[in-house]
Amino acid sequence: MNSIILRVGTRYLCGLLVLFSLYMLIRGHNEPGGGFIGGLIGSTGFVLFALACGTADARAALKVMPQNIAMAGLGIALLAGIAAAVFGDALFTGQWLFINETPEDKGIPLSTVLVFDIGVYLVVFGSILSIVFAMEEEI
Amino acid sequence: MIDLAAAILVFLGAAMTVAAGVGVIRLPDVFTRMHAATKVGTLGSGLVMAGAALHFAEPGIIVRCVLIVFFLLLTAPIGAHMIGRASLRLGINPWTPRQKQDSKPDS
Amino acid sequence: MDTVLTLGFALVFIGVGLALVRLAIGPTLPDRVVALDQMTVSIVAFCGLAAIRSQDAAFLDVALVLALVGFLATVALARFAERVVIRREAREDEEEQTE
Amino acid sequence: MTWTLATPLVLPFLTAVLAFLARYGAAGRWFSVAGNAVLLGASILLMVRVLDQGVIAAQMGGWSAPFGITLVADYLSAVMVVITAITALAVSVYALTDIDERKEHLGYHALFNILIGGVVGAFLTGDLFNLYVWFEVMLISSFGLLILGGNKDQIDGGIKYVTLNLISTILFLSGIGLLYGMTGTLNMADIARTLDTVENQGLVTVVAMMFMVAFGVKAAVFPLFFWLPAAYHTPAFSVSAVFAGLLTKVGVYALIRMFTLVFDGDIGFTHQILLWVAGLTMVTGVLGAAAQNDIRKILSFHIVSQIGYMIMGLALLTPLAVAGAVFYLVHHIIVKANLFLIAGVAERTAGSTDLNRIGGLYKSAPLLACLFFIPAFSLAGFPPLSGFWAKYVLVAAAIENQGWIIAAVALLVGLLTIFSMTKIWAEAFWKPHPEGVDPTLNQLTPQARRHLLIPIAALAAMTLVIGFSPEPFVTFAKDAAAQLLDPTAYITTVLGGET
Amino acid sequence: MNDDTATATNPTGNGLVGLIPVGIALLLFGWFLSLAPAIAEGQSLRLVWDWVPSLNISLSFLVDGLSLTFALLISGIGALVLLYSNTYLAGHPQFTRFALFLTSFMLAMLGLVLADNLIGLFVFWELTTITSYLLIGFGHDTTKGRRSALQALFVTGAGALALLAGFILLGFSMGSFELSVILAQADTLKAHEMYLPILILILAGTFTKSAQFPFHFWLPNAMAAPTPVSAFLHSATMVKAGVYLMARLHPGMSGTDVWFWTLTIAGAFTAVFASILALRQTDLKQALAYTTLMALGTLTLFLGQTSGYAMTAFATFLVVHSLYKASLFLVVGCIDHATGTREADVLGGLGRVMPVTAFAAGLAALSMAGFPPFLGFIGKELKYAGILAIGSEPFIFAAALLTANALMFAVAGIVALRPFWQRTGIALPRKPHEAPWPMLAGPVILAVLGALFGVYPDLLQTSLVDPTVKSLLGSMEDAKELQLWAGVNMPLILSIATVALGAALYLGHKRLRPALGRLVDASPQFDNGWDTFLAGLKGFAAWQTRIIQPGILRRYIFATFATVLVAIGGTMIARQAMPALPDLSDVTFQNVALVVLISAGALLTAITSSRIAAMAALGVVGIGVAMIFIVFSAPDVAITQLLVETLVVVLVAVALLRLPVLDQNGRDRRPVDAILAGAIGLSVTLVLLAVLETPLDLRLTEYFEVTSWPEAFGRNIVNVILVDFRALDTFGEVAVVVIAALSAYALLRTTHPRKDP
Amino acid sequence: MNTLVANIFFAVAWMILFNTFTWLSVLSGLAVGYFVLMLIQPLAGVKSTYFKRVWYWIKLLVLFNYELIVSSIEVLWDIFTPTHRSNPAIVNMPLDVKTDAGILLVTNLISLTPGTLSIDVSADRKTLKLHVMFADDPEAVCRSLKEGMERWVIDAVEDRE
Amino acid sequence: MEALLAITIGVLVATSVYLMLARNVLRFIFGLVLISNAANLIIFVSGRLTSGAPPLIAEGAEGPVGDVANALPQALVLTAIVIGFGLFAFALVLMFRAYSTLGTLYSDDMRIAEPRTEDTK
Ligand code: NA
Ligand code: NA
Repeated sequence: MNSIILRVGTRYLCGLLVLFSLYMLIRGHNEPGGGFIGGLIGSTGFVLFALACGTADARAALKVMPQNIAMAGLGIALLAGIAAAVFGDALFTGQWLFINETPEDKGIPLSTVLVFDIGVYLVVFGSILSIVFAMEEEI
Repeated sequence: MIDLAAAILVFLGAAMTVAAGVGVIRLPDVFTRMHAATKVGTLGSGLVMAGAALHFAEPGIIVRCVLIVFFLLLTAPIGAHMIGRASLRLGINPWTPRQKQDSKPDS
Repeated sequence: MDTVLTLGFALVFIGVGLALVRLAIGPTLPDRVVALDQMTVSIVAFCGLAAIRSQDAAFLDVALVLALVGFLATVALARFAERVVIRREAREDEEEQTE
Repeated sequence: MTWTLATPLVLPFLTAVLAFLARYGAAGRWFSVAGNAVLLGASILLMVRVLDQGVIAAQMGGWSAPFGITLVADYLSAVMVVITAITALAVSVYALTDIDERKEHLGYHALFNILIGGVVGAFLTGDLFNLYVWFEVMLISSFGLLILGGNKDQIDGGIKYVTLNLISTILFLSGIGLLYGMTGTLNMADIARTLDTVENQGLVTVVAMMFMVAFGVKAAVFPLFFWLPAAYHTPAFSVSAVFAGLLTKVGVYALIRMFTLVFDGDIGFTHQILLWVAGLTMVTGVLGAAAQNDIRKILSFHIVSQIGYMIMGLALLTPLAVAGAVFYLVHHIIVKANLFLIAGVAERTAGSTDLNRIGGLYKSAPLLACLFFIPAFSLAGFPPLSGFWAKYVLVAAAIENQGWIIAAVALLVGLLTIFSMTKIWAEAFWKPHPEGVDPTLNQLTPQARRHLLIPIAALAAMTLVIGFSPEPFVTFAKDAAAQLLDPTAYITTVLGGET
Repeated sequence: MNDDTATATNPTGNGLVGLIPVGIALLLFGWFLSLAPAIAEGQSLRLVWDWVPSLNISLSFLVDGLSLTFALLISGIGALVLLYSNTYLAGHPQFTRFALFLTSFMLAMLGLVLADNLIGLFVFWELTTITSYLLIGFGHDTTKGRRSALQALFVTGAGALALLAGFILLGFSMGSFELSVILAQADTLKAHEMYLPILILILAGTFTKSAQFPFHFWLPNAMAAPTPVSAFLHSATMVKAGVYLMARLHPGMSGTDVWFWTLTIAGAFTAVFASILALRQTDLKQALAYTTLMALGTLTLFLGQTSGYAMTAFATFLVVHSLYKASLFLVVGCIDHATGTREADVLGGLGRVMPVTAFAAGLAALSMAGFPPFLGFIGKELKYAGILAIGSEPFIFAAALLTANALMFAVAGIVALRPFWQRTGIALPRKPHEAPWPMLAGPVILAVLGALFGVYPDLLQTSLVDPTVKSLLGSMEDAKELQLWAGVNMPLILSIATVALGAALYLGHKRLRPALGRLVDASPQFDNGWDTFLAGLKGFAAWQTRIIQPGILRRYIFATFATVLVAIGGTMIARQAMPALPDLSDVTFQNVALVVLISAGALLTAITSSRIAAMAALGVVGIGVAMIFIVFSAPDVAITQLLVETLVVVLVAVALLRLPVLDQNGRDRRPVDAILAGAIGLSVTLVLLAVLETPLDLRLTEYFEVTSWPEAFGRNIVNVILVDFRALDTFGEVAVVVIAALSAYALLRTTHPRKDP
Repeated sequence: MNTLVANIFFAVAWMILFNTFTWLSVLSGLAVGYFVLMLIQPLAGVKSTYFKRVWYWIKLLVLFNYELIVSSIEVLWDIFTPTHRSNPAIVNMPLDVKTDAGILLVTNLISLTPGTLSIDVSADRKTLKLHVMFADDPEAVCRSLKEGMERWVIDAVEDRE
Repeated sequence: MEALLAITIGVLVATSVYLMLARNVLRFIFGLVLISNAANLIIFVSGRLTSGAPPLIAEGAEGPVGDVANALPQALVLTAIVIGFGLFAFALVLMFRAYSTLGTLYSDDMRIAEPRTEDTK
């Protein structure tokens, strides 16, 4: 796609979309967002990349095969669920660690739930890209 | 006072949306319709967002509204450019008042 | 404000409805894409109205996402239109025809 | 306790991830074998626990029922998980030779193991929406497995398979929505408890019928089975085997579960319909098989026919009948998967599965003939093989219930089953090969022979074991039926004593 | 034409593989023999092994007179036949299988006759069916061999299924599957409302197995099996399984009108019919096969009765027939083996070359023809005595029996005399030679036994006949004495008439054949009927499959949706689940606008012939649905919906580049589809309206609202549900997404696309 | 770019000093940082364009919004009046702007200004194809765009002294 | 409003069934998208509708204030949308591949897996 305008726009938008997707991912537990939405937005960034600059460039920018990203995401989500076993809890029981916890404020939360959401993000991201890239390469 | 300003902005924005719609219907060819859709529409949404920003008047929300408008301003012209380019390549010539132009239907 | 909101919703719907009419009647592919694009942008306004009415900024997040990715569909469709031409030039015997 | 239930569900996914990430080496396929071996161990552990304690349940995420998702295993679930693991292990060994590297690189092992994960999930979940999710997991991985290879017939069959199954999926999803709208809950035990209080019981029946149709498509009953004969003969043999053995049975399982636990309020209507469905499924399936001339197509239609038997057990809804359905499920999975695996060896040695183009296997490959004979005649219901007991219990249940017509149909269909099993036997095994070649097993490398024949022999041995010593299996099936027909224990266990 | 030609004449046969089965058979025979004295004294032996107690199925075995008689015949003849086949099939590449099948068959047959549990008996019954299928199909290289095997399996298999139903019904009706328990309550059984169905079902099984008219046609075809198999299965043992079962059930079920008439008529008709057909045959084996049918008919005929004469006749003829018929089959095998043919018109003058064979044949044939002092004579006398004891119309049945016996006399001559004495002058395919001793042992021993028992009938009477009659009638007193000379009585006169008629038939059989042929051709052709049946079955199956499974996706989808409609709409009407008229008072302009937008988009998608319009209209629906999510407070869902909608459009836009326009042939209007679609839509609306009438219990949601922040540390309840409360769902869902991607990727990468034009 | 980073750094420092993290503190921090940087400009050797460019950006935004609103009315007029007053044409405009960001900015801004729409940039980046709604005098339109929008963009984003 | 939406869902179902019954499998795909929307709406409506109150807990609060929308159906619909997208993507790729492999989008002409009976005879 030899549109200069689109290519240049993509250069900014792609990064913006990925950044925005991470933002949606992190805040998802408290505000609209989360792994699905984040992953969908993140993938649109690279979809745009692929539409504007071709899949070869998009794949090169991504470095890892999208299928592997997706499958690794599944693995991460699974591990987040299995992690509960270490604490003697049932599968997918959230494990929380609050950094800087004070009586008024819980501080910065780190949790297997967030890890799970990251896994979801990667799955959605990788899956959509593997479909779109493969499809793109067919035409 | 702020509420009134917000209401006016919102109303104008919504009206712009209708105007864009009317433009898309009434204007004679795809290029002119694009003018209406991309710009009048964007302006409309922008005004609504401005109204919302005024209405909430919280920094977080204002930033969000600004971002929305910014994103719209960033993406809408790119989309319009793509449509326009495609129209030209499809062989659609701009409508001119002098000669009546046949629009080719799509596939 | 409530009156304005009610009116605003009505106006946005009218705008979307008009776009829908253009989308239905075409006649060219880019016409329909323009209509869809106009709808997308209208929904951003719609989200703003919803946010004001519900006093909840959560709907602005919808608008935010839409503002950022909505044009992707337009780009894809426009590119489709363009490619149809390129492919037609490349292969005259291909059955791709504009109707 | 919670991990006894969760482990069989988690393992296939772990296996899938590892096998996928290692798909470019030999490790991938061995991950699959090892993972399924461990799965078998875990499922046996689960079975032991269930035999010990009756119904067991675990609340995922630590959220008590009905708020979180509950995993629950009664006898039926446990045995289905064990059989799933057995089939999975057998097929993963068989796949060592059957699946080429190209398919492995495209993720065969991941697709396969996630399919197994979906199947296990469907058997273990006590939550209706979660059941939907596992159905989707199975469905979409089966799509992938079905078309892996991309031959024309795969694509064509795939379209029919995909379209019809999607319709069923949507129907299932809508049904869940409606059921939620009536009961406000998704936990199956909770739904069962709440549904009795719904005022509009006619509406409950309507929704029950929606589920019947949705699961009916999955289970491939009349008149919803079209996708099965259209597609099951097209993929790789490993895939056919696991489809034939497991997939439709998940539909049957879901029907049994829903129509014993949840939809037991209008038996006179729903189960009468099921009985009609059962009879018509048996007959149309077996006649379809009689019209075919390809081993896999014959076997595919027979799946349909035999689903009818299982539905018949559910429809009659007596302890003996439901026990028959459970027994039939177990027997059928082992036998049917094995027959498809054997068809694969037949194709490798004799060159085709088209009966007009092969032959001579009895003479040149007596071992294969013997291994075919056992499941084939078991399927045809000859004693003392497993299929006889399955059919016996069902027919006995029908007769006990004075269901003369359905008993007669079941017996007659048994006869026609003999007809098509012997057709395969006569054409592929007895008849000389039309091209005069001797299709021996020696054409395969020793390694291939090991990979292909060990699972077949193991499954055949199981058929024999069930056949010769059916008592523990029948007792088990009866106990399972008792649990199904009186779900009190199920409901109290799931809801943690709160009723 | 025989398909089982021996490939070698090495008398040592196949070594150990061939001899072990003989040893097994002999051991069993010896054991049964050792039981005989005790049984003869009226004892019985019962062994029980609980097999499937939860289904009341045991492997219980009962050795009484009846079963012991059969067991001795089976194991004794079995030993001889196994010895015989070891030579007959010496060096055959599939001999091991053959020996295995034959031994298995023998064991199954023993199990059948000894079983005291209905289901146990059935298991062995079916085992004989399978093994006989494999044995008949020994000549599997030919279409005929395969056809015969299937025919036998199918006919007996069909009967077996009826039998199974009968057994189950019997077991449930009597409260036990143990035969001894059931038969002890004969009066209850006969008075039971299920007596008739039970009887019909069981007789269906026995008649097919024992090849009674009209199920007889499979037996002559089963002669495709190697001759020892025919000798063993199709004359001495398996075909008698049906007879055995009728005998076994005789104490419990006989004595009713149905029993009497059914068995008597079927038996008599089969006997006459079969013997006429037998005379017509030129293939020795075929001729014997039809005489076997005649014997089975006769045995059935007797079992219809309840008199002591009839029972004695049954027991005696059972043994007689087994001895001479097995012997004769083996003789035919020897002839075949030696000359390469079994054609009666070709064979002749073999007596000098094959003296021992001729000797055995002669003895057996004389017994078969019913000459004194052979056992056959006694058997025949008893038969006439038995028939005359029939309660009604004895003379009709006596006449039938006379005809059958006379024909049998003639056939005995044709089979056993002519090949040895009368030369035909036609060259034989092979230079004949005497058979080796292992092949002669069987026919000679069996034939000699026939003579021996004739001379010493007491031996048979005390050891087998009396105990058998006791099993049938409950006491030995009713048994009639076996004697060569009972004075001049009606049976003797009938015997003389038999010989005279038989001799006449023998002398005139060549002239009779064409007439018989015409007669037979004019009667229904059951063997052709089989072909017609099979073709009909296949045709019907193909027809129904074409209708149900036409391979056209649209019909499948239509049928599926039609089922959906019937299931939803039909049930709504049948179960009166209709909703009340909905309350639309709270509807606002905004709501209506949304609904109109979505509906318009949907309709546009459905009717447009422009794929781009369709795609854009889909986008409209997606946007409209997203607006619903916005209006009704679901921002997460709305965002997801919009994102997915965008990706849908992107994917379709990519895919469409390679796809053709929607309708090359203009729009297709489909009113029927539209009606179906509309009806389904209406049903869904109605169901949904009805559901919305029921109050919604919100306790799950309330729990989530209360715990979301305090326990799950999240303020977006939807997200907390997704990643915590119902994380397992989400996990499954992401697995779906991964797999969808892998599948789509695989689909795009494995296939070899159509070459560009 | 370094100056921008420095400015942000000052803003953050400002906020840490006040230990407040409101939007007001961000804005004030940025403003204070800007002035501080401008004051210490000779010391740090900061390029002077940064300070100018901030003003160009502000000018760009203001002028653009003015253009947007004013010419919107023109289009709206055409939409709602029964006859189409417009005289559209495709116009080729030579491009002076060089950088990617500049091209994007110019084309986007031109597009957002009602009455003109960027259709395409030629492969050599020298020509911009425009659709102009009121193209009674294409030359005049080009000229006004070049002197207006393009000039402002060049000033704002490109280092050209 | 629930009732009105029920009618809309009926329209969606009807149009999608009509589309799915078409000869061209591409229409099936369109129908699939529509009917997925319908199913999602069924779940959504079954959880009843609440306007203008998303299920979010304000900062500082322990739970949502006032009546907020039913969160559970939203989570289910979100799940269903993503699953639906996966299914749609696969189905689309399948039809795409079908055209390049079988050379047609007309299901009546797709007779490879189940050839006409006269072809097999
Ligand atoms: Na209930
Ligand atoms: Na219940």
